[in-house]
Amino acid sequence: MSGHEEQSGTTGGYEPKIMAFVCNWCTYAGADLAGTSRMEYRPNVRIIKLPCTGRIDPLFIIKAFENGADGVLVSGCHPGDCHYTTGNYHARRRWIGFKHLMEFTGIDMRRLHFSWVSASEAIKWVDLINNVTDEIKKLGPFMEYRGLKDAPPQAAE
Amino acid sequence: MKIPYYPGCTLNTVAKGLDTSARGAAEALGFEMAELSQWNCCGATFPLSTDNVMGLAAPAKVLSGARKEGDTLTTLCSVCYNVLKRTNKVIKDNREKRAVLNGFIEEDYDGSLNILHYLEVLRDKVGFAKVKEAVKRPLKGVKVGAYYGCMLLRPFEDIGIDNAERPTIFEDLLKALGATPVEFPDKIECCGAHLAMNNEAVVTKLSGNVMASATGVGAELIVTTCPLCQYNLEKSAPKVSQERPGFGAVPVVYFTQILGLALGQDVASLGFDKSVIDIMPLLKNKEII
Amino acid sequence: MTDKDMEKTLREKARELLTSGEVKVVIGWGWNRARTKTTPIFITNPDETDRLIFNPLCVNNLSVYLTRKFKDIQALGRPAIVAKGCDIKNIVVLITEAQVKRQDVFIIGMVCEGMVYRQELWKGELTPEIMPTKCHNCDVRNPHVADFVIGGRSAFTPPEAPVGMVFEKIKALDGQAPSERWNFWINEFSRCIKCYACRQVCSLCFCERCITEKNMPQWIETSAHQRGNLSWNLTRAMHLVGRCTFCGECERACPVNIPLNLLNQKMIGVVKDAFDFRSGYDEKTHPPMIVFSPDDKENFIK
Amino acid sequence: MPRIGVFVCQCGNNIAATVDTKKVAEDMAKVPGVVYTCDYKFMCSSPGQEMLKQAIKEQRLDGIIVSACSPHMHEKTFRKASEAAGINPYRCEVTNIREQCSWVHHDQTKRVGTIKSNDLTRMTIERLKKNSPLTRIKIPVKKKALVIGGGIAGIQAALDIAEGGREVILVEKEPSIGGNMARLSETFPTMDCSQCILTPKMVEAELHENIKLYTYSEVEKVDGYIGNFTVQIRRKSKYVDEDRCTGCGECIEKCPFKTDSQFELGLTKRKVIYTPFPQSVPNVPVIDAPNCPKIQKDKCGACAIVCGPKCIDFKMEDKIVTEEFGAIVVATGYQLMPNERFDEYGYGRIKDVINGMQFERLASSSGPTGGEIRRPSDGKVPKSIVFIQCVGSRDEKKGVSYCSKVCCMYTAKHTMLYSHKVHGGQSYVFYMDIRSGGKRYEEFTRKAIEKDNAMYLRGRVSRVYEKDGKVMVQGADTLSGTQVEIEADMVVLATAIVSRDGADTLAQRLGIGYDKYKFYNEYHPKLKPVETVTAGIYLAGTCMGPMDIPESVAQGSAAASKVLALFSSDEMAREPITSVVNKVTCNACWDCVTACPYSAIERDTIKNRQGEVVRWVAKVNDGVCQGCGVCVAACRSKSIDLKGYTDEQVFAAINAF
Repeated sequence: MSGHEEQSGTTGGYEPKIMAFVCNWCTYAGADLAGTSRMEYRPNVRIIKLPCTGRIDPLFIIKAFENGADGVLVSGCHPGDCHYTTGNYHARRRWIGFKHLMEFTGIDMRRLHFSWVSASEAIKWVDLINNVTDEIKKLGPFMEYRGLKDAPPQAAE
Repeated sequence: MKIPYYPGCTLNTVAKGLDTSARGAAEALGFEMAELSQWNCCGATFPLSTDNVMGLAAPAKVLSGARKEGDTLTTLCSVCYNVLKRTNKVIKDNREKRAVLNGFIEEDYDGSLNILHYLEVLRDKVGFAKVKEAVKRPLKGVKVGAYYGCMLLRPFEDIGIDNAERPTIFEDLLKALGATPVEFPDKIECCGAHLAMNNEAVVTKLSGNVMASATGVGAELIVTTCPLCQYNLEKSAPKVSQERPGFGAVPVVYFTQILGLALGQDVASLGFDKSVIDIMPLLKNKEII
Repeated sequence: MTDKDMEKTLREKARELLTSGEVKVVIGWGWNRARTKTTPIFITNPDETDRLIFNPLCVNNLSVYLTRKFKDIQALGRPAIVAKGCDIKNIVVLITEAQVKRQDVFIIGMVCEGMVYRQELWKGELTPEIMPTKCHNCDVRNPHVADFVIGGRSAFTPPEAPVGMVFEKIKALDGQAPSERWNFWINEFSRCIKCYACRQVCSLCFCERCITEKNMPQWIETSAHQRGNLSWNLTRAMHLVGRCTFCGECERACPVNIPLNLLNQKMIGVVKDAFDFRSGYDEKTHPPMIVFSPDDKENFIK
Repeated sequence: MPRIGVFVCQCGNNIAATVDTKKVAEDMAKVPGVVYTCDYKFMCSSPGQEMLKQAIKEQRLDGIIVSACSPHMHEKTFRKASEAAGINPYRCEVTNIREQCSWVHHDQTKRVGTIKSNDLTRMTIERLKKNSPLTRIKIPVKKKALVIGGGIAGIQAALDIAEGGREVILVEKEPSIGGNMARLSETFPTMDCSQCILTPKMVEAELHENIKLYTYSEVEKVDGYIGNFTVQIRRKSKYVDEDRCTGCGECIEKCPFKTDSQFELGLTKRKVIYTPFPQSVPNVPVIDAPNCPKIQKDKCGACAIVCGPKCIDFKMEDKIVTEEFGAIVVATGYQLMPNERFDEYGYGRIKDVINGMQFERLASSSGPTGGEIRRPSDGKVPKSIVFIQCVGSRDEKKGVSYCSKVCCMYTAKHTMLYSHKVHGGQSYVFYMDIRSGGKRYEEFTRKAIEKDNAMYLRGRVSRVYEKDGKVMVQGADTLSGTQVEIEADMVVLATAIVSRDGADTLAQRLGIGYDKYKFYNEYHPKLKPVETVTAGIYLAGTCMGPMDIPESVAQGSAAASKVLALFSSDEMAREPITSVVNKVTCNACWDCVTACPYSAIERDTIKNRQGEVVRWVAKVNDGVCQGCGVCVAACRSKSIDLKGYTDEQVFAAINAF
């Protein structure tokens, strides 16, 4: 059982579960900087560190939703700043495709966020997490997706 | 071959010679200048401010009309050519302005016309070699200054008729007609253009530079594609003669006029009579007529 | 040229190719036993080429038989494939993705004026009403890559803005609220029985091992519940982004009529708008999802 | 079942103030596979590390989780400690509960921090269960360097590497090393003569026991990776045996045929058998085969007759040599933009319009005029001369958008040289801005204006044309707001510096990046200015963009120091975070090959026992792979995976969410 429900229990209200896929060199370091600068932000995000946004398979995002994420955030180095020179350009291409696909499928785009956060942009990271958390909090749990697991398949027409 | 043709206002009035001689030459070369069934003034200047879409409405109207009559459009006047070609490029490349213009003129034009100057038609569609074959009255021994002016060449990324700094299309035609083109430095300089309206002194100076530059290297005749250039040069000639000792004015005619001449057309039909400086003595002297 | 004439030329060409040994097998269409439907046939004997046919019922995209999924066919030797322009687009992608070498396949291109998916509507005359969306917008009725073309030149030019049911439905969906689209798709996907017919019929689903068969880790849940159905269909759509040519075979093969064309055509539009790329026309250009431009435009990455 | 130990760090009060570390340790003990947990004040301290080592031994742990600060801080520390205690360092993972939990949530209740720490630690535990032991990649290093380009940057790099005791092969395309600098007259701002400072370096390079010169040679093919490059070099036929030639010059003397000299930029002629300039290194002539009647039509042969040591061989052919290197320095330099693109300036049409490099030759005492400024058309000394700056530079429409950086300085130098050599002459300079940033540079340009009477006109030139033996220059003087026309005897264009023809081809051979102007890209413009994205390949000089001599030399030395650092050990160790291909399921679609930013993936074959190719598969070159994982996400059949960040690891972490 995940800690989120417990967390909700203490604060009284609903607390969303947010998963973040970030690159090691920019966004992860930016999030570290927020820490060393003792900034404060919402505690709802769980980070998975990857070497580069180019490593992020769209399936990760689908899998996160399947595991009960109410929102997913993907973040890496700004275009031109990739540690691996072009990994984020590859990522951006995939995201352009994937974002349209998710949108067309009817996923509420307020639940899926993409951003560039550099190693120095701690403030941007903090604002991003706060805004995303607040937005998803308003939306409530992603019941549409969570509900899919238990629904039986319909008979073929 | 039938090419939709936009004459423009000037060619209907003071520059009638440019129009008639071009049509005659076309006929002799085996193609037809099919005047658009309906047309209006091109606006005569391409707006200098980039957000002046209103200034593009008149040429856009011409273009949308022309598209209904074919996929190419030819014109003779350098100014018309400049305005139409640049407007067409705006419509083609700028989706926003295209929408505004189409909304205003109530058409649905996409910029797909190919705008050709008459010189381009001769070079690319007819071919100078074929022009050469058709010459009946070679302009042997006539030293001609080919005066391009600015509208035919610039801005070069929009117009692209030839190398803007070192064009040769005009000279190539003259060679085909048997004439001897002379290279003069001011051949792509401005004649003073619309300043003729309010600052004649500038026009006298600039047109004087052009003519003096041409005659300085031995030109006996100046040819132009542009009614405004032709007007400014001829008009300035007497004053230039006064101001510059040793300057002798030479005739200034349209390229289509000497094209018609070379192709053997009736001299009386070419409109030389409209010129201020008579070309006849030169032609007689060179035993062309 | 009538279908009969084309058939005649096709049979002659096939015989010539097989007799000379230039190819070892001709992949084409033939009649089923009842002569009500067409079916893929594989001719290896020059005397049997008369079994080859061509008419508006030859809907199958035979390019799938060039892939590694059909090792037994690959084992026969150099193939000639009878292909319509739309099928050739898939062959072009296969060449780009190094699954087929251009010189290793002989393409017999068939000029095509449209196909009929539901043979019950076929009364011997091809009318626009019975043609699928892809045929109405086809710009490859004259085969664009072929070693030998059969048929008189088609004068058809596709409309500037695409027309047809698929495009109308995409437009309608685009205009809906996300929740409406979600309900629409969940309802459609709920019928999915994970039979993978869409994958089997698709020549671009040529993977040696499909991701759905990978179980360490098991990315896609194999049981046919709604969550697994969604991830399967999304993953397949994502894998086809920038590659799908809208041949329509997946939707035609789907036993439960999931409108996969909507999904794939939507993404074709996205790729066209975002990267100015159309799949299946140029074997030299890499599919857009594995390359990039530093100038790629988006407005959602904050 | 794994035996995992979880160590929760209090970090003094840094973590403990917001996270109940004791509770985290207790909770984690309940996770399957975890056999030992504890919390401690400072895990990174010596006692903390000892505790960890001891627990590994006592509890027979096979995996370690340290929930503490960011892995960027102490991942290395804990991995090292784990290794010391006998478990694979990649079986140790760090959970970040300080920077990304306690420090950013101190406004929350301790319960929230504890819950988040629990979640994060549990995700790491699940991930760790899927961690395979990995071994660092060791790559042997071949301690020999290749320097491509024998200009000043390449010479400097070669000399520094050689001085460091390592072997170098210096490859130069032309018959002599020296590059563009050999053409220059004097150099700004000190005005010492270019030849005088360059020639000793050229000779030193020739004589150095660690340097081998391959002049008249080009790089044909590059394979391999850092420490282990295999390079094919084409040694073009000189038709002269280099080893036996004494450099007496008799052959040049006797050769009856002449052709335009490339070194003198067409300002004079040279013989068909030639050295580019008198101080050439090596001082061995080459035969210009296309222009040699003996080679073309078997007529003449005078050179061979007079050659004492008989070292001329008209049948000599190009040789391809293959050499192995550990590192490569690319210093291929620049060229000037073809002036013919600027018709308004009349270059190529008007004889007395020349470019800056041609002026260098006119001003050079070893040049075609012996250092006298004489104009090409009739040899007259120009009484008035116009210099036009930014010809092609800072001109997005017709040229390049960048600034060529050295032209302001050399034009000022030209005006000085002119005023010293032509007394009473007047020089004019049309400029856009005078850019003279650099040590003693501003003083230098001021001197040209104030002492040497150069007339600087801020504005562009619209047209250059000939009139009565003069070169007329029309332009604008924007400071006085007037149009000016200058009757000049000669015009010098400060033409833009551009990349060399073929720069892109070489870059593709080397697998390094270049910009839209085909200048080579450094790894990082500030912090890695001489490295490229391809490990083991370094850059120096103007192949990266316009720069002056001191910068080129500094870069040559910088690249050399990188090479020497690499050569300082026999092997280099690398993190084993590289991709690996599942050969059974690979489709050979080569999407990964296309997507890889490092060209680290190759096309490989699987053969049967008869040696026939059964199928093609992708193969990752561990030496080149940098571990970004772009290929993994690109692979549809999931046939490629990234060690250290495998699908299984990520999947496990997501599932534990």
